[in-house]
Amino acid sequence: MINKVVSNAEEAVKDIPDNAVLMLGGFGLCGIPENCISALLKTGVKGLTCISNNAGVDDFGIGLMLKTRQVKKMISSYVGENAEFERQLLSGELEVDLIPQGTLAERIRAGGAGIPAFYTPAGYGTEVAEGKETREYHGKMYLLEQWLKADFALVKAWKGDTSGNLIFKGTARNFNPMMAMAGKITIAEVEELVEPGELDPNMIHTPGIYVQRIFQGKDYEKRIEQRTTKLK
Amino acid sequence: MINKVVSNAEEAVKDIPDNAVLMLGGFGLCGIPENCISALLKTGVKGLTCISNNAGVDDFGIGLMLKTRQVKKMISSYVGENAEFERQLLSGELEVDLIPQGTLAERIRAGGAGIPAFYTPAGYGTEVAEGKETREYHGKMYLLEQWLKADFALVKAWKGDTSGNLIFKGTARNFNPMMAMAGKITIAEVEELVEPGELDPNMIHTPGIYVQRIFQGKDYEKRIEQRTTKLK
Amino acid sequence: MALDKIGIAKRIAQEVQDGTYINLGIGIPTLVANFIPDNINVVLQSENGLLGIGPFPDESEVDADLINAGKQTVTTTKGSSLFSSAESFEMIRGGHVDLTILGAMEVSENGDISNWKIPGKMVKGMGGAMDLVASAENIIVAMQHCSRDGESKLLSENTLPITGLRCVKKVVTDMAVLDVLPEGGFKLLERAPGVSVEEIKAATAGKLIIEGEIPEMRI
Amino acid sequence: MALDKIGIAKRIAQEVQDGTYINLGIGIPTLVANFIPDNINVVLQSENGLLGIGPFPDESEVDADLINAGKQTVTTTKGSSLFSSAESFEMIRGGHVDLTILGAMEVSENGDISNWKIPGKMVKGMGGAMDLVASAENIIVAMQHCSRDGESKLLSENTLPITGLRCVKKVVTDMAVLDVLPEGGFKLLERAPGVSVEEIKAATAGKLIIEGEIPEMRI
Repeated sequence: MINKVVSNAEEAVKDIPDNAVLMLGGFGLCGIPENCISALLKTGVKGLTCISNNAGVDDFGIGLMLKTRQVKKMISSYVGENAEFERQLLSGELEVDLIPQGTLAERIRAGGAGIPAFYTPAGYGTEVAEGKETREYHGKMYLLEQWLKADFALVKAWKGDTSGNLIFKGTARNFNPMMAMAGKITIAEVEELVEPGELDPNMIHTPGIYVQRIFQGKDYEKRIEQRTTKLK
Repeated sequence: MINKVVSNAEEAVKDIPDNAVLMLGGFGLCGIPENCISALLKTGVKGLTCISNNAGVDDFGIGLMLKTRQVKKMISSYVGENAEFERQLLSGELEVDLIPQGTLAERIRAGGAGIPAFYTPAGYGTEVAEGKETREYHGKMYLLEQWLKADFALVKAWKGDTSGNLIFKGTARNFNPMMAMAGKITIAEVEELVEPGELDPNMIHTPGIYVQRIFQGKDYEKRIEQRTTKLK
Repeated sequence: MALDKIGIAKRIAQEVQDGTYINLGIGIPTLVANFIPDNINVVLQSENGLLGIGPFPDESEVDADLINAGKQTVTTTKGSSLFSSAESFEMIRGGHVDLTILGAMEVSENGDISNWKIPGKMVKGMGGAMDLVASAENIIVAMQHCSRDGESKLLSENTLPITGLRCVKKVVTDMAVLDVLPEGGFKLLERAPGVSVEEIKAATAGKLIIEGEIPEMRI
Repeated sequence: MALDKIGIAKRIAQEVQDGTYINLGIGIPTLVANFIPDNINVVLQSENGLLGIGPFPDESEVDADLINAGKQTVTTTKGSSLFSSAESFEMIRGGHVDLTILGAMEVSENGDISNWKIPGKMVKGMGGAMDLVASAENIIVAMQHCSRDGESKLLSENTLPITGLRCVKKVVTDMAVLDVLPEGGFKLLERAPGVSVEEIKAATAGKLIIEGEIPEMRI
């Protein structure tokens, strides 16, 4: 097996240059690459294009990178929980591509899977369709959408082995597996790093072939946006 | 949870009509729906279109249905191991669409995933491309390929629960997960049928939503085509 | 008296059929889960990647790695499965989810829906809504009949950016239950308790079709 | 003396670089795995759905549910992963596999390859070969220099149905190692032990480029 281990987040992201295109896993604050984001705040890299379903919240996740103005452009599906994101969007300070969530997921998967374009029904008849080819199949209208790729994909997994195999936990899986596929360099941070052979080959979510760098993260906060519990 | 259990293979396939389009999981003889194939030999249904990567061997798997002339058309990627298949193909007795394996897998996945068409590089410049649209993306030529769906998908899993969740074993997974997605009615036969809650939700390969009928199979032969062992 | 959110959710719960897979949007739709009768077996899908959403957790069960599409902590149930967001939308786009219930800012008499943006003022983003409304066979909208300013949200034609065309099959509001007819028009099916047909007429800007006696909802 | 299959496999093994992912076709390519030096770390992909092919099993380890693309029983190694055939071709099509080694019936001086059909006589089917040759950055063909009838298999233009256009980068035969040049032509790099340049010339129907001394292979 091929060893992909780097020592920590700083080591993993140090060569990410200004104006790079990044993918960052996570849905809301669930399953985001916390350690990599912290490291990017330290390197101070600028002009980033960030592909991520959300942009964190004002004081956590990608929201922190919006505050420091390291992000030039966001490609996302939902702004909802982030006032600073919405403000920068409405004021035009931040370039934003809003993409339907399923189309975003599929475009990323297509980037990883060598499918340059595909038809999807999402967004037909809406402003998302502007400038896009449409076609009818079986009596229904579809849009032609193209793949998305990234210079670096930053993903967060639950467990990983030194050869890059990843297992996610719960709904923290979300966009991480597709992004791992679509990154030219994929950096995986994991809560628990183990030796090859310790993970069941039949239960790997992301095969190691997609991961170029892996490290065991630390001090995970795993902040919860909407802590909701049973009514007593 | 929704209970999908039927009593056995005969019950599961009894309403498959003449001229139905079927998908059958498996790669070679690995992971094929043995029980369903046996039951189809008994019902004697005719004029079938079978979508399956291979067609078994002369005396096992889909090969048995070729002998009984129940199959009108095969949609496959490889004929290699089946002399009767190759004979019927060359003599014109059997209609055959040969499709690159990755395109076959992706077309089936597309059928399940609501993607009516996509671009792939496989087969460009070959007879597979005849009559198909081509387009250049990023300096490379691609073919436009369309989804595949089936009236019935017959899949074989290792473990399943009564709500249709499936786990495959080893390389017996192969085409089974995509076919489960692309069948209007998906019938799953499993080696071990358990109650909901017994399988780890994080380790399900095929979510139950794709499965309409499930039963515990019996008398699995699991024949090996190329028994190859270490040189002593 | 017009229904509150709970009332709307209760009424929509009556539309839920046994043995189906359902996607519930954020807000009122999420509440529907609480009112599905015990003898109705359904599986709830969360588009971030969960099939089989369980009840909210006890304090001790709270898991940051297990949330619904509204970012609320949830649990799994027996028979749940977890998957990526790409796989989640395979299910949605592929037509495997039987029913989608979601909120809206506007619905037109043709079944067009708007729910993601007010130009210059507010952008939430479409999230999974555009995929859901472009894919689901059966779509029910849960919303207030009028905006806070008293403007009707059931229109001839939407004024806000569209989320999806000709997709809404039924609308349940605080005032009424209405079918959206394939040929266009809101067909009034039921009134909220104490709400008159005249009040509904006044609150509906789009084409309203009223045939015979309109019964009160039974909740 | 021309190489046997083992010899071809041994020579190709020298092309394998450390830290790469490799897909080996059926036949001679499968044999290559046996000759990769211990200090070279590679991962072998099997397109039916396995990354990290291990050695053939002991009798006691034989598992019908674990085969390679040639339908042979295999094992996993530490760090292996299993997946569906769709996921397998995501890897292949997405360019994640670094090197593909496969057999051929014909290769043209432009790098076209034919290996799946002889019209009217034989149809094996393309299996995964069309996806592999359309996707991989680096493709090495392992084959006999001539057919059993003595006809050259290195041609100006292929006579058999094409598997992929302009994709083969290198050919290793029983007689020679040749690069396929981007501008067209087989550039002779090495001779099999005891095989002369004249013999290779005579056995090569396509454009053959010979510059300077051609060394013997070291195997």
